[in-house]
This record gives sequence, C-alpha cells and structure tokens, in this order.
Amino acid sequence: MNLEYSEEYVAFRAEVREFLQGWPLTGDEAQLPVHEQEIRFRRRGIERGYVYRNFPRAYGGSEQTPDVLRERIIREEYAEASAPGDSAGQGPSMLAPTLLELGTEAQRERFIAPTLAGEISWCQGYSEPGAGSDLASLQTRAELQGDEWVINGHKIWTTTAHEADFMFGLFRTEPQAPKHAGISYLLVDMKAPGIEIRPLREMTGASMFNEVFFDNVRTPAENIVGKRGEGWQVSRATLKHERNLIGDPNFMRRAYLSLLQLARDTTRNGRPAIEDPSIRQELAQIEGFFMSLEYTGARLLTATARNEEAKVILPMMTMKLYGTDLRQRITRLALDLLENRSLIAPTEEEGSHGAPEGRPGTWTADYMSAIAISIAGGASNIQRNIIGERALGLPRDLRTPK
Amino acid sequence: MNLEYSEEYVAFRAEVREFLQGWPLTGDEAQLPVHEQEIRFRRRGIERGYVYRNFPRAYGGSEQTPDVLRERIIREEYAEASAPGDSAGQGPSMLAPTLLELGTEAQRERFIAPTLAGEISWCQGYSEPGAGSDLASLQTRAELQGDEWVINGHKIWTTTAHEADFMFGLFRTEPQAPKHAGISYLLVDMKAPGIEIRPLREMTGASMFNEVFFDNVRTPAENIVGKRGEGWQVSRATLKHERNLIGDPNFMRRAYLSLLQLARDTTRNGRPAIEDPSIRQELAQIEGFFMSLEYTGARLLTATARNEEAKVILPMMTMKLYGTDLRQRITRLALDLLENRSLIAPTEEEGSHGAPEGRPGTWTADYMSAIAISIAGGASNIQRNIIGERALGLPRDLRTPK
Amino acid sequence: MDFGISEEQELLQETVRGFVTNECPATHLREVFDGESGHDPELWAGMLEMGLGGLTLSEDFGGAGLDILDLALVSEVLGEGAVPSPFFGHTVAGLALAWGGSDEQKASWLPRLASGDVVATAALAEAENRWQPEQWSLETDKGTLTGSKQFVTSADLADLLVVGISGGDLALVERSADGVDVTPVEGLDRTRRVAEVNFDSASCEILPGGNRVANRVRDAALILLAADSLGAAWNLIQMTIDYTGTRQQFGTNLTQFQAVKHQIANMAADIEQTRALCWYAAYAQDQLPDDAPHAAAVAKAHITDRAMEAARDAFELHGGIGFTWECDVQMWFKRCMFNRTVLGTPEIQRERSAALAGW
Amino acid sequence: MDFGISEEQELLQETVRGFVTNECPATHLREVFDGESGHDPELWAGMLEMGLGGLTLSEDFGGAGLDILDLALVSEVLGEGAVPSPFFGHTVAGLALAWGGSDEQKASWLPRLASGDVVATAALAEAENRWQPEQWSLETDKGTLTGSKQFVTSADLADLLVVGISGGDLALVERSADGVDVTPVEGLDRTRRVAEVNFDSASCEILPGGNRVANRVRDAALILLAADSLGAAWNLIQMTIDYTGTRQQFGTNLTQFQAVKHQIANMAADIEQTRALCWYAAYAQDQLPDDAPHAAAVAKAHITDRAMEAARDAFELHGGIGFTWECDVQMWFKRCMFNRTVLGTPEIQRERSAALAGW
Repeated sequence: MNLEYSEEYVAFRAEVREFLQGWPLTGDEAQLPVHEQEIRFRRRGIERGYVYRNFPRAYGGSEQTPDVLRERIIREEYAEASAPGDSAGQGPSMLAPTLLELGTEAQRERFIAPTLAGEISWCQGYSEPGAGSDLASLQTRAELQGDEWVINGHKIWTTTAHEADFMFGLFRTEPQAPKHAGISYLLVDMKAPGIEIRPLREMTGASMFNEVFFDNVRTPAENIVGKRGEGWQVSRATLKHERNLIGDPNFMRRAYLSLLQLARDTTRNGRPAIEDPSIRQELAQIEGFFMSLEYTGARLLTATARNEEAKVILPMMTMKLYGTDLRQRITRLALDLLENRSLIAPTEEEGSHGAPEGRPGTWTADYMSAIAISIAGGASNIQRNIIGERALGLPRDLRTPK
Repeated sequence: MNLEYSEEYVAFRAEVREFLQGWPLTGDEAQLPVHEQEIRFRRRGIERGYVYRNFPRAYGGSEQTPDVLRERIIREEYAEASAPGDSAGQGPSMLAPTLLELGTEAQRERFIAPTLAGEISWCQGYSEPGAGSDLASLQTRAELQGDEWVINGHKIWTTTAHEADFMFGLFRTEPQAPKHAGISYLLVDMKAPGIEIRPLREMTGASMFNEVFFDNVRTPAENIVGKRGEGWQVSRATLKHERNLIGDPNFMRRAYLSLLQLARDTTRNGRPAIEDPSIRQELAQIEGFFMSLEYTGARLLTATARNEEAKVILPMMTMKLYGTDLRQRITRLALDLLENRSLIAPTEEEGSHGAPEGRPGTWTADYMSAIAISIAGGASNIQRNIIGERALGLPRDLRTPK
Repeated sequence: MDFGISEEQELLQETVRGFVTNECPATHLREVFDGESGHDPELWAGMLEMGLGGLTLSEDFGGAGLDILDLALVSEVLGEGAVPSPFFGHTVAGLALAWGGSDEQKASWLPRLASGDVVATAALAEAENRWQPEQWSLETDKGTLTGSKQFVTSADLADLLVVGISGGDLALVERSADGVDVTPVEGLDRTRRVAEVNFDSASCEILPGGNRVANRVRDAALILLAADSLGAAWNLIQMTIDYTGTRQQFGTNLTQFQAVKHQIANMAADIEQTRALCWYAAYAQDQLPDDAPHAAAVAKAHITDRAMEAARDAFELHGGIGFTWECDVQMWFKRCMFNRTVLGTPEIQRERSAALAGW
Repeated sequence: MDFGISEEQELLQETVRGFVTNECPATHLREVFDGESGHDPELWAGMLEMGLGGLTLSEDFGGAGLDILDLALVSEVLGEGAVPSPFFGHTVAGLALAWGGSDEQKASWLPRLASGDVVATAALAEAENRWQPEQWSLETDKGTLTGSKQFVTSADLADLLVVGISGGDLALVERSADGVDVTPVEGLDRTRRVAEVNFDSASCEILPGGNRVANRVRDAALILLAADSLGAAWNLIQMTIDYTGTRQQFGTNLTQFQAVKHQIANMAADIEQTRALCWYAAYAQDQLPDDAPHAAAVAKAHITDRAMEAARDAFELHGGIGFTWECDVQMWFKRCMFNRTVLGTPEIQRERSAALAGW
C-alpha cells in the first residue's frame, strides 16, 4: 500500500494541468458552438493520450497502457478544469465498449470513433413498462422483413432520447423462443420515421427520462450486435458498466461534502447544526459509511490496475447496495437539516442531472432520486440476490415450477 | 373512548386492594412452605372471583363475566402487592385453556383445577433440535403399544423441565403420514422412567432452558388431547397464548422505565446522559415506539371486552414483531449507556427470569435475550409471513414442488 | 375505561370515507394536484355540508360540538384520500377563535366558519423554522400588525387569518384588510398549497385568550398532522399491496417474493401500531390536559416519521413507475413529507417531548 | 499510488491464518473459552514463534520491523479465529515502549517482548469509562504509582505493565513489584480475560516520550480492535452461510429463503465494504500522521459497530441454537461486543472523530 504519488506521476499531473490551460478555447475557436468546441478539445486530449485510453487508436481512442494512477490524475484534473474528456454519456461508456467487444468490424468502424468524439450521441432502450428488473419479459418486437428490422412497441426510462442520434437496445426478435433466448441487440436511428418520444415527468418535477414509442420503425438488418437471439448476453456486458456508474464515488463525495457544508450553514439552537451532538453523531456515522465506500473505490481501482479483479468481486458487487443506502442516509439527514426549506418544490433544473449543488430544491429532488436509485440498474432486492448467489455461493431462489 | 374508571371500578379497586392486605400470610400460615402459601392465597382469590375468571367453577376457576377493566385492575393490584394470582406458568396459561377447549371430560377434571391452583406444574415439549419454527418436521416418536404410548426422542428449549410434574407436547405418532398430519398432542408424567433432563446453558451464562431426552418413556393411551394425528391443530390453540405472552406490555414498560432511569443515572460529559441531545433523541424515539405499543395493548384489551377481536387482527398480529424490535432498541441503547459496565459477564441470576432490574449484568443478558426473542415463539421472518398472508391477504411463499 | 372509538365515531369515519371515495378518488385528486389553484370549490362545499367546517365548534355557533379525537379521525380519513382543501388551516383557526376569542369575536366569526361562508386559516410559521408560540416575533402597534409569516396553508382562499405574534399571542386579520399581501409559494405538497403572507401595518384584533391557548392550538394542529399521516401511510400500504399483487416479474406476482412480502408486513406492523398512539394523543387533548402537550409531541414525531418510512417503502416497491409524476404514490409521499416537517420535524418534536417529560 | 496489500502481506495473513486454523480451530478455542485461565501457553508460544510478539518492533531488538498495517492484517486474522492470547495488550505495550521509551528502556525490554520472554500489557482504562490519555488520573510520587486501572487484558499473565497516568504520561511497572495487585474480573469476552489492577505505591519508571506518544499508542490500539472485529464479523458471516446452507426448514435449505439470503447479502455488503477503511486507517498510522487520529477513530467506531450488527444477524440466523452456550456464535459475538466498547464506544469515537475533523 502506498498512497503517495511518485515523482513520475507528479510530473505527469503537471503536464496534464498545463495542457488543460487550453480549455476553454480562445480566439476564433471560442466563437464555435459549444458542442463543436467540446469535440475539438476532446480530440486534442485523445491525441495527447489523456482521453479514451482504453480504446484502440484505430477506433478513435488513444490506446494507452492501462495505468490506474494516470487515469485518476487525468480524471481529477479534468474535473477541476471542467474540461471535456472521457464522456460519461451512454454512447462512450456503454455502447462503445460493447461494440469493441462484440460488434462487427463494420460497426466498429462506423460508430466507435464518432461516438467517442461526441459526434454521434446515443440513448439506451432496455426497460419497458412491463419489464424493469426483469428484462427477460420484454415485449417490443423487431421482425426481420427483407433486409430490415421492423420494430413495434414501447420503451421507457430512456434518458436523452430527444437529443440522441441513435438508440442501442433490446428487442424481441424470436417471439417463439423462451424468455431470454428470443431477444436481440439492435441499433436504431432515432430520426427514423415512426419513432415518437414523450418526456416522462418525474415526481421531482423534472423530466430526465422519456418514453419512446415505435410504430413500424425500420433499421437495417446489419444493425444487430452479436447474434440473433443473443441480445441478452450482449446487454450484460453493457449493464456491467451501468452498475458501476451508479456507484460513482465522486458523486458520493460531492454529496457528502455538500451535507457537511449544509450542517455548517444551518443553525440549531442558535449555533451551527454541526456542533449539535445529535447531528454530529449522525454525520460521523455517515462519515464511516462514506469513507468505507471511498476507500473501497480506491481498492477496486488498484485491483484493476493489478489485474486482480477476481479478488474483489464481492466489494465490487456490494458497492452499489452500500452506495444506494448511503445516498439515502445523506439526503435524509439533509432534509432534516433543511426543515421548512425542504417543503419547497424543486425547480426543473434542481431535479435534473448537474443540478446546482447545495440548494434546498436540489436536496429535496435528490432525496427522491436516492430512493429511485435503489430501483434503477437492478433493484436493491435483485442486487441482494446477485450478491448472495454469485459472490457468496448461496443457492438460487425457489421458483414456481414452469 | 374513556380512560377514566367509573365509580363502580374505583370501588372495585378498593375492594381488591383490601383483600390483598391478606398477603403475605400471617400467623401459623406464614410458617408453611412458600409454595403452599401461594396455593392457599390463590384459592382465596379464586373464591373472591379475582383469579382465573375465565375458567368454570367446575374446573377450579371463578367463572366471572368477562370485564376487561376489572381484569386490568386485578392485574395491577396483584402486581403491586406481588401476590399470587393468575399464574403466568405454562400450565395455567397454555395447557389449561387447551384442555378446556379440546380435552376430554376426564382430562379436564383431573388436570385443570390442580394446574390452576399450582399443585401440578407443567413444561412444554414442542421444539426439537431439528425443528424450531418448523414444527411440522418433529422427529420425537410416540408408538402406541397396548394402552400406552412409548416415546423416544429429544426435546429442547424446555423451560422449568426439572420442576415440572408433567409435560404437554407434540409427538410423531403416525410416521407414515405427511408432515403435520402425523403429530399428536400428548401429556407425559415427568417422573416417568426413561426421562432425562439436561440443563441447556445459554450464552448469558444462565440456564433457563433444558433438553429432555426420552428413552422408551411410557404414558397412558388416554393422555392424548384431541384426536390422533391432530396434535398440530391442538397446539395452535396453545401457541396463540404463547405469542401473546411474548409481547407482554408490562414487561416492556418495566424495561422502558428502567432505561430512563439508567439514562438519568449515567453521566455524559459530566452531566446526566438524559440531558445529552443525542441520547435524548434516541430515548424520545424509543418513547414513540413504546407508547404505540402500550396503547395498542389497551386497544386490544378493549376490543376483547367488546367482543370485537375480529377488528384488531392486524394490531394483534403485529404486536410481537413490533415489541421484539423495541426490546432490541431498548437494550442496545442501555449497553451504549453502560459502556464498560456492559463488558462484565452477567451472573446466572442476572440471566434468568425475574432478574434484578437495572443491573448492568441484567441489561447485558437482556440484550442477548432480546435477540433470542426474535427467534422464540416463531422467528420474526415467520411472523412477517403470517402477517402478510393472514392479516394482509398476500399470497403464500413460493415453495419447491413436493 | 374504554380504549377504542365509539360506533358513532366509526360511523363518522365511514361517512367521510364514503364521501372521499366518491368525491375525491385518485383520478379527481390528480386533477386538483396538477391544477393551478390546488382547490376544488365543489369538494370543499361537500365537506362543509358534512359539517367539516366546524366539527369541534359549539353547536351554539352551528358547529358539530365534537372532540379533538373526532377531528383526528376525520383528519385520518382525509389523509387516506390526500384530500386537498382548506380543512387544516380552517380547523386550526376555528379552534383558536373558539378557545381564545372574546364572546363578540366568537359570535361574529364562528357561525360563518362553521357554515364555510368565511374560510379561515392559521399563520404560524416564521422564517428560520420558527413554528412555536414562544418563537413568534410579529409585533403589533396600535391595532396594526407588521411582519411576515411563512407556509400558511390555503392563504389564497382564506378570508380570515389567525396569526401567531410575539408573546405567544394570536391576532385576527382579515385577508381583505389593507397591508395584507399573500404570495403563493411553489410548495412540494400540491394537495395543500402554501403562501408567504406579509403584513404591513394591517389592522388586526388580538384574541384576548390567545396566549393562554396558543400552545393548545399548536398541539391540536400536531394531532391533525399526525392523524393525516396515519391515513396517508395506510393508503400507501394499500396501494402497494394492490400494485405488487398485480405486477408480474420473473413469472410471478411481486408479492410472492418473500422480500417484498416482508417489507409490506413491516410497513403494516409499523403503521398499524401507531393508530392507538394517535387515538390516545387526540383523546388527551380533550380529557387529559396535563398529558396533552407531551402526547401531541410524541404522536407528531413518531407517526409522521413512521409514515414517511412507509411512504419510502411504498415508493421503492412501486419500482421505476413510483418515481413518475403520473404515479399516484407521489401525491401521498409528498403529503407525508409535509406532515413530517410542518410545525417542527421529528427531531424538534422529540426535543420538545423530552423537555415536556422532564428529562 | 497503490491501494492494496502486497503479496508479502497476503502471505503474512495466510501464514497466520494457517496457524490459527491448525492450532486454534473452534473446538480448541472452546476449551480455552470455557477454561479457567482463558490462556493456552502452547498457542501463545506458537504465535511468538511466528514473530507475533514483536511484529512492529525494530529488527535491532529482535522484532520483525513491520508496519501498523501489517499488525492490522494479523489482528484481523486473529479476530477470524477469536484467538485467545495476550496479543492485544502485549502489542500495545510494545508500541508504547518502542515509541516512547528511553534507549535504555528499549534495550532492556524490547528484545524480551519480541521473544516473549516477557509478557507485557497496557493498562489504559480507569473507572467511569476513562480510556483517553487526557482522562487518565493516576499520580506518581517519587517513582511510585498509586491508583487503579480497569479492563486490563491478560494482566494475570503479564510481567510488565505500561500504565496510562495523569498528564497523558505512560509509566512502566513490573508486575512483580510490591504494591501491584491484580484482581481478575469475570468479563463477557472469555477469549480476552480482563482484570482490575491496583497500584499502591508501586515502583514505576516513566517513559520519557510517553505523553508525546500516548495518543498514537491509543490510535494503534483502536486499529487493532477494528481489524479484530472485521475478522470476527467475517467469520460470523461464514459460519452463518455454513449453518443456513445445511439447516433444513419447511423442506428446504434456510438459504433458499429470500429473506435469509438477503440478510446474509446485507451482512456481507456491510462488512466487506469496511475492509478498505480498515486498511486505510492502519496505513495512515504508518504514513499519514496528520490524518491518523481521525482515521483511527472513524475506523474503530464504524467497523466495530457494523461488526456488532453482523454478529446480531448471525445470532438471529442461527435460530434458537445461536442462543446456547454451546453454539460457537457466542464466542465471536462477545468478542465483537468487547471490541466495540473497549477504548470507547462508537458514540464516543464519533464525538472524537467529529472534533478531530474540526466540526
């Protein structure tokens, strides 16, 4: 164990920091649309080897030797500079690795590089109204007619559907096949005729999600990833990435620090709430959970760097369950600190991603989102099953005979 | 709703109190063995109509019109005077009502009156090492040989086995019959040859329970309650009483008041712990649970008095789960208040029924017992199933096909 | 001694429940919830017709002459339906007038409150969570009032405001008086809209018995909130049973999963056990004045807190759909949030109850 | 930067684990647990042979020259086995001497501690839960010490005591000195026996650096307890998996019940997530002095608290048998209780960590 950065890394950090002086763009470039500026700066980062380090150069990545420390430094410095680096969007973080692993050469060439750069944006089409945690019961059908899939049905919980160029998703292509076996993983142009997008309003008042309706929507036959009927297996590669995203420790750190600030800024009996013995106890308890999560994150990074992921299956799998619980603890205490101010409806902005930190409305919305998170990406009960069965070797649930 | 006692009841209380001046016994009677004194005074209480009010006079009860208020007054005054009234022993509280409901006339005549008086004492033989919550899997066998049952096997968790004259219990009499159907409810003389009693030591260090081994133990054929193979149904009448016992609100009240006293007597930063904001919050939260339980107890009493038990099935069924949880909250906070003093091993006395209140060792033992209680009389998980299925109408668990 | 509600009280609940079921089913509630005003005049008129405008007011003034316990039972049913209406503020204001008003004030206002010709509300909170009488700070000067109150329910509908002022006193202000300004606030609970009310030398009348009864009024309001949460939580449990009983996952009903069933059993145990506490605390307001403030604080803290936990579980058990605006869960969830915080969070009430218990 | 333990450290754990599995299986532990002395000289001799007598002591003195992190890793494995031994007190006393002793004191004692020729222990607690250096009150007078210490582990086996005294100083007292009286106390955790030690003008030596290092010694002791609980909890989880995996109820394995499986998954999630905190806090003692006291307080509070919850669940999931003296669960359950309270409960540690964080 060594938590110091060696000289090599200190130098690397300085180098990254200097590069990041280039953001925001200046001169003529500053006049370009923001999205265009982001693409340009991201491309420069790729050239320098800072961005998309795990992707081959052939597909628009920078193909660097894995180095968890460098990656951490890059992440920290980019965050500090608010500069566009590795995108957390669903295309770069979920689709691109899936194509790299399971796509055809043509798919890789066509999609990966522009997806990484930000020229093609993606949304995800897994969930349906009747199939949340249980993806095997998907109903949206895709029928092969000539050289096209014809899609009919209804997806839900699709974020950024109205901005996305394409959707990657699961569709039932073999209606006769049982459960998982009848599903394929398809790519669909969101501009295709027959697609209707309806924003889904959340209880926070914001609309981060959409419903997407398909009425005879067509996508070329070659837009299938993996084999027909094997979409389930393809999606599991992707889902793995999503589960990791939800446990993002940076997010938790911001929430935790924001809670401490709130406890400093709020009064109890005429003194800062953080000095109240009862609040201190609750905060300190939360700190125990938070530090556990934070250092477990560091532990997982190191295990990855050492190629020892097999040793950390249990902490990796339990991180989401633990993080979900912590986020609920944090937001609940925040509401108690806010008292009356928690009763004001959040604005749309406060209920959306990237909401301004520390505002009462942001906390109130986050309190509700924190409960929703225990549902998203596999409900907590499903997580407990997975932990029990895969990490601890417990038997599967009893099932009704089929 | 009316929480005042009317004049009639005020007068009744005075009458009971006056009668209780007669305890402890005086003069020659005071020289008798304590057990004999108790029997005498209990008999006087029966004559007055204070004791065993629900049992017919023919079987040694006082056969009074049900009156929840009088019963409450009697309970309170007897408790205040520490006088022997209705016994909480397993004979009077569990076996006697069962015989009254399901016994033969001969069984009633032989057993009920002396059991109520305290002349015959009983222990319970349900649990076995392989069958805790799942009584259907009992293994101890009773075989009818001529006019006697011959018993072989092993019971566990038998309280007061070494003091009891008889055991009532469940035995497998039809080994071929499936599960519940093969069990009968038998009465067994604890002095019979072949019975061996071994105290079972608990983690508190005390021995409140025993194991009872049966080696060709014989009991007359007529000592069966209910029909052959219907012991399961007979036992359910009895078990109902036990579940009620465990949720005893008087017990909880003593524990709660004892916790408050502890918080007054313990120091935090040089002042009584009860003045510490963090401890106050925890205590006040416990008070909310405690008052809920206490008034639910009053609600159930009134419902019984009004013959409206059907209206209170849910609160009745949830009381144990709630009480178990509360008892764990109380003992856990007590340990935190005790700090170092919680690390001393309880004495045998402190780990037993009727342990001196408020002693550190009593709290430590009670902390452990409180967890054990979530197991006794149907584990909490079983309770949740029962509440879900019987009170809320939820479906039964999925089961493996038989 | 009898710890239970009477047949009349059961009938009262059934009557109100029948009204709520018919006149304010979730589909209708939804319209009001999503609507601009948050108010349904017809619904309110129906409630007034049932006598809910003056349930506890003396029959001399056209009220029903009932007890706080009856009020709590009604409040519970209104919580079951998350019924939007001026009921809460109107009731609290009526109690303040009835307990603290002069004979003239009572004669002048109470009949109109009972009939609903006048809608009243109570303005208790001030900035920085100052809900309690000893924290009120608005000053009067020659019969006029200046200052600001927050989280006043249905203020935009009210003709009359009972305002908590310094010294724990209570003042009557007519909404139409000069210098009264009502600014609606976008509150979380859309079934009970709130506003900030500013008084700028608005003419007012002091309730002569105001500071004698302000704590009692506050305690009655605590009971109303606790009872409302009890009803709301119970409805959330019922919604969850209904939803999980039909929702299929992995080929079976959700309720057949032990984890789901146990979570529901825990919710039911938790909430059903608080009902008796709610009854006791309400009864204490009527009959046991020494115990009333303490019981009100405990009931408010405990019941609104447990209800919020039940609401959380109901939300979780509804899966993703529970997070949508369209799902009805949110209407009760937010109502529970409101009840839990208004007049002081559980933490505040617990500190109060500890002090009242002499700890 | 590398957040993980090294191969050498894994090997160290495996070595100790192998020893514990062979030399102190539950059957053997049971004998010591039920025995009069709570001590097994052979077991202790084996531990000394592995170098556990002076793991962190300098190689100059015959120690292994390892870090607190290594110590924590060993302590975790000893917790897994609930190994009874003077390890805890001996280690803490060794650190106190190594960090605060004079050259002479070190030269005189450390080699004998490392070899185990001398068994040492640390006497920190006083009446009224006074564990912390600033709370110590024993006074010295002309090289003699008077007063009383509580909950001294393995005091009856010790030859040498490091005693916390007023001013946050540390004194060395030989057990054989006149005026030293050891009274065994019937402690709950029978794997680590405790005693009250009274000093009546017992001759003592002050550690010259004592008050400079007392806090650091206390922090290292906190780490040892946290790590021990981590190991104990993990063993309880394993015992529970084993038990529920074989125990039949209603015709199936207990683990096939979702409620049971989920409870075990929660235990595992809770405990496994604390491992990294334990590592970090131990590492901080070695390398990050500014953060060390805070990290030690958080780790002690959090890990021993979570371990106690896991112990509670393990007990519950073992059913009635878990309540018996014969069931092995109690040996770890009580060890977790000990770790959670000794040197200050989670509540106390949280108040400390809050203060150290500048809250």
